[in-house]
Parts: sequence; C-alpha cells; structure tokens
Amino acid sequence: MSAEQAQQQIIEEFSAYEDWLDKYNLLIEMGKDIPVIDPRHKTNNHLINGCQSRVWLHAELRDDGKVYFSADSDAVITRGMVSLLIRVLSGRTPDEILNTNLHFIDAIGLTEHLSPTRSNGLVSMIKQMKLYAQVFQLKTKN
Amino acid sequence: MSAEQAQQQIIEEFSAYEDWLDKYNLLIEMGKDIPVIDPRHKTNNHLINGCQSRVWLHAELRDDGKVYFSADSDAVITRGMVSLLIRVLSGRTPDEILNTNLHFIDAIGLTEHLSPTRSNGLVSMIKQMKLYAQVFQLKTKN
Amino acid sequence: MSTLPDVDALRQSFPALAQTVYGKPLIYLDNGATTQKPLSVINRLKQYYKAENANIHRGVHYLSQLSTDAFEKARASVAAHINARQKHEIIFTRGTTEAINLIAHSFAQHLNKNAPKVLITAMEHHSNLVPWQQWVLQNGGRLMVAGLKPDGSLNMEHFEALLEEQPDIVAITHVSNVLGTVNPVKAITSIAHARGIPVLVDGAQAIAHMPVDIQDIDCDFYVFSGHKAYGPMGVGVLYGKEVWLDRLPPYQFGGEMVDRVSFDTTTFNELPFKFEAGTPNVGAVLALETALSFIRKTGYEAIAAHEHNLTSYGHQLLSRVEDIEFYGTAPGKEAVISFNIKGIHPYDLGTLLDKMGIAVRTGHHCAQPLMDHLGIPGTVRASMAVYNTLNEMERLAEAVNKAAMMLR
Amino acid sequence: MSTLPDVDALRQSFPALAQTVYGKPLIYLDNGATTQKPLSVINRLKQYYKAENANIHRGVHYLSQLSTDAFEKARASVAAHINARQKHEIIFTRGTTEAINLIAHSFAQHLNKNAPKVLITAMEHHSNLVPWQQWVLQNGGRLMVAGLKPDGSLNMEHFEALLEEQPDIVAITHVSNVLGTVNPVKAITSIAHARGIPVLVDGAQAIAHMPVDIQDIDCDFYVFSGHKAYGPMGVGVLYGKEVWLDRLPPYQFGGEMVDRVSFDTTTFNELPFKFEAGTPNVGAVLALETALSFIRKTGYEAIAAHEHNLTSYGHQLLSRVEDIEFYGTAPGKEAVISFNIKGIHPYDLGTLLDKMGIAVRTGHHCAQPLMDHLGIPGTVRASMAVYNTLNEMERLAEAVNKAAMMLR
Ligand SMILES: Cc1ncc(COP(=O)(O)O)c(C=O)c1O
Ligand SMILES: Cc1ncc(COP(=O)(O)O)c(C=O)c1O
Repeated sequence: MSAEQAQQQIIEEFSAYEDWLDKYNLLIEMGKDIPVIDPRHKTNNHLINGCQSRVWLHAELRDDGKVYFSADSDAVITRGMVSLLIRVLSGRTPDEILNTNLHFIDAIGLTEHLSPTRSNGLVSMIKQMKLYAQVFQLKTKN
Repeated sequence: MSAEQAQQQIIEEFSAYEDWLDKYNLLIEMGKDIPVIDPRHKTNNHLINGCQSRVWLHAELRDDGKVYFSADSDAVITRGMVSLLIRVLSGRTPDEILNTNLHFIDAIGLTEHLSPTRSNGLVSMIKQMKLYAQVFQLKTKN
Repeated sequence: MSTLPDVDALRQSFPALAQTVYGKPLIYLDNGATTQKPLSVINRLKQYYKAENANIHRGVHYLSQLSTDAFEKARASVAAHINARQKHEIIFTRGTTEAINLIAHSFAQHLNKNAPKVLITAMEHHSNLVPWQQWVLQNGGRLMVAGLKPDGSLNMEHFEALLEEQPDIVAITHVSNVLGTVNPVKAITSIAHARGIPVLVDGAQAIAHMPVDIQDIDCDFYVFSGHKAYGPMGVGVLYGKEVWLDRLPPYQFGGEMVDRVSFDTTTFNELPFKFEAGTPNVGAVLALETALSFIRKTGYEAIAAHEHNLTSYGHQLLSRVEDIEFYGTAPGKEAVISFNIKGIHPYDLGTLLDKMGIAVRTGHHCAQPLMDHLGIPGTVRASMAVYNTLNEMERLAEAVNKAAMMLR
Repeated sequence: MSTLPDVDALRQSFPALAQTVYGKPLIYLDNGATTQKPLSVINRLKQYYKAENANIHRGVHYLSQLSTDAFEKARASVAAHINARQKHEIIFTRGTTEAINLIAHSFAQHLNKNAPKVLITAMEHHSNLVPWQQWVLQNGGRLMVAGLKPDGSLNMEHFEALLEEQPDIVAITHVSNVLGTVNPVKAITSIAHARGIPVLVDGAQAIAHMPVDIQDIDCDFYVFSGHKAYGPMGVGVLYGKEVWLDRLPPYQFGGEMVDRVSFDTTTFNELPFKFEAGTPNVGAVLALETALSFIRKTGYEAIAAHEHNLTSYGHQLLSRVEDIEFYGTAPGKEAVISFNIKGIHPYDLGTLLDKMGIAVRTGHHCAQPLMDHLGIPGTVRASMAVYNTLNEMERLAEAVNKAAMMLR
C-alpha cells in the first residue's frame, strides 16, 4: 500500500463518523496500535515537546532502504494522531516520505491539530519525521 | 465691594458676550490690568508651575489686615484668568479669602480651566492663594 | 438567597457567551485565564475611539482635555474601588505581570543590596515568582518558598518560620489561580509589618471575586489585571503606598513621567506619573473603570454567593466521577476547580471537553513549581465567573464523565 | 496626481472626525500625538471582544486556539508590513516607549560595561533619550548628542565625528515629532555598521507616513506605536534582528516567556515569546493588524502625496502670517508644521485655536532638550494625517491669523 493509499484508507475509516466524539473515539482506538517506541529510546533525545503533551519519536533506516518509525505519547489523543502519521509514513523510502503531502489530516477534519500554535506539538512532529527522512536520504545517496 | 460683589460684576461683564472668542478677548484685555508682580519677586520661589504656561504669584499682608496679591504669567490667557482671581480675592482679609467660593469661573463658562488636569496651573494657583491666606490668618491670630 | 444575581439577565449582556463552538453552545469555564466582557465594557472602548480619542496630559485642546479628565477620573474611581487613600497611589500598567516586574525592579534598585531574600509561596504564578527569582539569583540572594498543606492552603507555620529569617520583601498571591486558595493576606501583612518587611499582594485572581479593601489589608503593594475582571486586555493596576512609591526609583523612562529633561540630566514627575512612561492605554483604562462598575453594580456579595454555589455544586457533581482527584480544597476557596482523573492526561480530557463545547484550561497554569510540588504534569481547571450557571456545572460533570469513559 | 487618496470617502470611516467641538466642526491636527481610528479598527476590537476573546498560547479550547492563531497571524502580517525576514523578529510591546526601554535595559545588561556611550541626536523624543541617559549616567558613561543644522536636519558631519568615538549603540528617530525631519537612517546604519555599532531607529512618527523596509534600512532595532498609525493604544512593535534578540537577555519575567520554571532556576522560551511577558494585548494586536492593512489599502504612495500637499500648502498659507517662525524646514520633511508667532505664547495660540475647533498641540512635545537647543519654551504643532484636507489647512491659517490678532 502506498502512502497515498494509506491516506485514502484513513479518510474512509473516518468518513463513517459524523460526530466529533466518534471521530475522537476512533482516533483514541488507533493510538493503541502505535508501533511502540523501545523504552530505551524514550529519552529526552527523542522527545518532541509540545506545550502540554509529550511525544517520543524514533526512526531507523532498515536494510530494505525504508524508514521505520516508532513513537509514544503521554496523551492518548496525541498518540492517536501520531499513529496515523506513522501509518502513512512508516515503512517508506526517504523520497516517498519527503514527497508525501499529508492531506488526510484536513480531510478527516483534524486540521486544527496542524495549527503551528497548537500546543500538542504535531507540527514539530511532522517536521521531525521529514527531517529524519532527509538525513537518511543523504545517507543512502552517499 | 465684597468678593461676592466682585464676582457678580465679572459675571455681568462676561454676560455681554455669547461667542467664545469674544469672551477670550475680554479675558485677554483684563489680563492687561493685572497688579504686576515686582520684578524682584519674579523668581522660582514665586513660580507656580503649570505644564505649559508659568505664573508668578506674590502675596503680602498689609497693615490693614488684608492680603494683596500681585502676579504675572508668560501667557496672556493665563494672565487674564489670574487677574480675575486677583480682582475677587485681593485686598480681602484672610478669612474672606478662605471663605470665598469662586463660583464665577463656572458662571462665565471657564470651568474647563478649573480641571485639575488642565495644564495652565490655575488650580494650583487658587490653592496657593488660599494657602497664603491661611498662613496670614495664623500670623494675625498669634 | 435574596442576594443572588439574576444570572440569566446578566448573561444577555455578554455577547461572547451566546456563541456555539463545534455546533454546541459554548460553556466558558476559563475565567481564570481571562473573563468575557459585558457590552458596557465593549461599548466604552468603542465610544472612546469614536468620540473621545486623544493623547492625554499636556494637551490644551478639547479632546485631549476630555480624555485626560476621563483618565484621571478613572484613576480616582479605581482608587475608590479598592479603598486606596489617594488616587496617586494608583499606577496604570499593562497588567499584573508588568506591575510585579516594575516593583521587583524598582525595589531591587532601591534596596541595592547583596544577597537579597524574597519570601513567596509554593502556589505563586510564574509572574509573581520569576521576577523575584531572577533578582535574587543575580545578586547571590535566596528565594524562600513557604510550603502548602495537603488541602492547598498555605502552611502558616512554615511561612512564619521563614519570616523569622527576615526576608527583604514578601510577595504572595491573594488567591491561587490553580488551587483557589484564599490566602490570609491581612494577617500575613500584619506579621510581616511587625518585622518591618513590606508585602506585595498579587490580586490577579481576587479582584473579580471578592471586595478588596487596601486599607484593611494594609499591604504595601497590590496588583491586578483588567482582563481577568471583565475589563479589556492591556491594562492593569499597581497600587502602592505613597511612602513606597515616593521612595522607589522610576522603572521606565520617557513621556509623561519626566518633569525636566536636559541632555545632562532628568528630573522625574510626581506620583502617579513618575511610574507611567509613554502613552497610556487610555481607552482600556476607561473600559476598566466600566468593568469595575459592572462588578459593583452586580455586587461582590451577590457574585461571591453565586460563585460559591457554582463551586460547591461543581465539586459535588464531579466528585462522583470515578478516580477523580481534586487539587485545592481549602475552606473558603475561590471559584476554581482543579482536578485530574487517574490515568488520564489533562490534555486529552481538555481536548474532548472542548469538542463538547466546554472551555477549560489544561496544563501547568503558569505554576510549574506548584505542579512539581504536587507531582503532576498539569491539571484540568474549570474557573468560574458570575455569569456561569448551575446547569453549566451539570453539563461539565456529564462531559467529564463521558470523556473519561472514552479515555479509559 | 492619480495616486491621491479619495479623502472625502476616507473621512467617512473615521467617526471621530465628524464631531463638533464648541459648536464648530473639529479640525484634528494632533496626529503626531495620536491618530484617530477608522471604523475597521474600532470594529476589529469590538468583534474580538464579542466573539473571539480568550487568553492565548497553551490553551487547548476553541476560543483560545482561535485567538492564538489570529495573534500569530497578526505577527506575521506586521513582519510582512515592514519586510522583516522572520516573524519571530516581531515583539509586541505596549508602545514605542516600552520597546525602547526594553532594548536599553537588555542591551545594558548584555554589554555589562563601565562608561558606556550612546549616540543620539538633538531631536530625540524623551522616550528615545531618557532611557539611554539613565543607563549611561548610572554607569559613568556618556550621552553623545549629534547637533542639528538651522533647517532642522541632522548635522551629519557632527554625527560622523561622534561616531568615530565609537559609541556602543546609536539610537535615532526616523522622523522628528517636532521638526518633521526625516533622518537618513539607511545611510546612518551603514556607516555605524562599518564600525560595528548597532542602530536602533525610533519609527513612532514614520510608520503612518512612509513605507518602512527593515531589510533595506538594515537597522538592528526598529520600534513604533500602534496608536500613531490608526491603531489602538496599548500596543507597539519592537522589531529586532534575530541575532540580537537571541543574544539579549529577557526584560520582564512571567507568563508565556518562560520555558521551564523551578524554584531554583528558570529557562526562557524561544523568540518571540522570550520578550513577551504576561498576557499580551491580543485585541489591540489584531486591531493594529487591521490598522496597518488600512494603511496598505490606502497606499503609502497616496498617503505621502496627499500629506506632502497638505504640508506645503499649510506652510505656504501660514508663512503669510506676520512674525511667524517655523521650526523644521528640511527638504522632504514629514507632515508636521511647528511654529511660533513672535511675542505670542504657544499656549495662548493653542487655546484660541481650540476654541475655533482646531486641535493642535502646544508645548515642548516631549522634546525639552530640542526646545532648549532652539531657545524657545515650546511651539505650536500642527501634525497631519491622511484624512486631513486642504480646506482644513486654510481654516488653520485663518484661525492662526485671527488668534494672533487677538493676542497682539
Ligand atoms: C495569580 C496570577 N498572577 C499573575 C497573573 C498574570 O497576569 P497577566 O498575564 O494579566 O499579567 C495571573 C494570570 O494568569 C494569575 O492568575
Ligand atoms: C518620535 C517619538 N518617539 C517616541 C514616542 C513615544 O511613543 P509612545 O508614547 O506611544 O510610547 C513618540 C510619541 O510621542 C514620538 O513622537
């Protein structure tokens, strides 16, 4: 499944719900399936600071040339958001990650989480994921 | 003429004019008749500071038991206002000065000059005249 | 109950309360951060800019005089509101934070001392902590922090013990923005004064809720913000005793605060102007006067009675929520309910409440050391104002229940 | 002349201009002190308090998020208005005076030096003079004052000579509030930078009248007030180059400007928050954004063309008044006419003009040293804005004539 297909799938899953709370219920459930970061990576080094909730993000480039993310957050809604990002971006090549336009966030009505002033740190998280991809891209090209 | 009569006279003189500029014309004219302060009293000691125009005020208690004021200002409108005050208050006993309610200012439509925030220093001037009267009153009673 | 305000009528004059968010009627319970404004306040601002606006002091023209008179009348009115002896003991600032910074700075300059000591409490807002901390840090001094009792009230024994070490100043909040605790600032001032120690009281969370009588408290400085008391942002009040304000050097320079300036030297204006540098926020000062008069018209007694009902009803309803923990349960506490639900992050709870139309604040509430003290990352805080209703407290409790179920 | 604004249409949106005072139509020529506000600005304030008001940053609820987004968008918009490279180079303050005090304080702390030297000019407003003066006085330093030429322009030879003494900072006004002189701030910055000296430009009297391109000027700090540019009181802008703002220590403490606070120590937030302590004046910031967009919509070119016409026409008419003396006649001067009539006190003239419905400012205009330099107690100052008319200039000249006749 491509990143785009993953986004479509998420949009479809969310489209079943009209009510905000139902959407959030789904989001929370999805957070439970997050590829959990190895406890020894749950350090300040891997911390992305939002003002209110904390996110730890780890990335590794495997031999298949793809980047695999794992993460965690102390807030379950944030964890849900992160798990969606991972579904879309994890297991892809650096190029794919860098070229993916994350339109699904808007489509499922969670745009507000993308506000640069939002205190959940989602924006810095996406930045961080793309940064990892960039670093790995340089690595693979050398 | 009592202080009250002096106030009535001023009110009458001003009542001849409707237009603001005519009233100010009269005020300016009246400023020319001010009992001018002796130049050697025109010192910082006798200075009452408004923000914009300066007023020098001198007072003396003569043998007749009455207080005589003389003054000057670098602004002619201020000098006009001061000359009216002198007309009402000068040549009176300390008691009379302290008991005079200066209602004429309101009656001739110059209340605005009495605003404590007015930068012409009229309020401090009236205070200063009453203060002189108080000091002289104490003196005469001892 | 005859003193209760007519809340339904009163709500009519707060346009912000009539909104819906996400299709749900807004329940605004973030009043500790800032209150909504009655129409009278909004209209005062509008009226000022439509027909009175001018720069004040020193201007001889009509509008300037009009504005100046209104501004100085507002000062007198604020002085009367808190029963200050003299109107020049009222300094207008940008807010509580600026007022405290002003005093901390000028007091530090005045004292000009090595190793200064400042006594605060563990429940201070950053604004009444960091200014003092930075001063003592830069001068090898010490920030002394009086601890709390389990119910969130001040540990007076600890406070008094620290007082014996003779701090240079006491800075204490009147009401805690997290715990709602009302500190005994009158008693504290009295024992501090017995040792010759001046007292600053941070009234940011008090002025909208309880009458403040400055002469009764007898503190040396009292500060608050307009925007937390139904007034606009950008204006605050610093009350200082004349003897102190006379003694302290000015803080900022320029504008109305000077008397005579030459290139070589400057003499400063008298009180209150000495502490008001630059063009003041005239419109906001007038609107603050209107806000305080809204409070007086509603009546502190009525406000307190209603808010007390809201708070205790809210507590009662919320205490039925499984695994809820409250922070701050001191007797007589103000209209603030801070809580967490075990195992649930406050951010999650706040986000879901928001989706249900309920505005609460989550996080550390600018009181990180208090959070550390309580051993938690933050709380959910519902803070009430006179326009909140018992029904809103019910909907809060329902929503918390529902959210908790989703999050568990 | 195709670029001239439609002043009649434009006046319709300024309610304050439609007033009468003492039964005469108001002619408002005190724009250097503060401008009147267009309805769009007044309505922005109203709208904010009616439907958006909340405390910003860190809040997760709808209104708080809405306000925060609007506030940060306004920051970006202000940055774009003056062509700043980055939006975090824009700090919101209470006004010009606070902005200069902030820089003077933080710069002094940063330099931490004995005998500092600051180079200013003889035409500075007290707000760009006293903060520097107090710093140098307290540290055995020196305030260096570049003189003026007879037409009120800066004596560049003197300025450059003083620059060779290597002051620590140059603080200069972009436009003189008394003389209207426009200083060559770009050239000045360039020669100061050649010597490694940073430059602060006081733009209080510029921003409403001429485009300001911060990257072109290349100064290190640029400051202005909202209320002198059709915006509300209580908000100002401090632009600072990122390298400088990063380097300087914070000014006030508390609120959003901290990152992590414990009782022992505090780390500060990143730019721009590091310099914004306490609840900002959100509503005023949004209304300032609206004011700047009013300016852009009207167009700096159109504004300047019209104001230039007003100024030269006013000069022309007034120069026929017997014994009139003008202060400030430098080429390209801004929309300010300062004058006296020999033997007539400015206060008298101002008072009579006021009675004729004309609002001008009289006195020292917070530039006492300049008055001393000119050897006068004060001036009468007519300062124009885009909404003034040629007809108003005629009525000004008539009124001055009439008043002069009365006063002689
Ligand atoms: C107790 C307390 N002190 C000070 C402040 C700071 O007030 P402001 O942000 O208006 O300066 C607040 C507001 O959050 C507060 O609750
Ligand atoms: C040149 C100049 N600088 C600074 C100021 C001070 O501005 P504010 O009073 O808005 O702080 C003014 C306004 O009078 C000014 O004209």
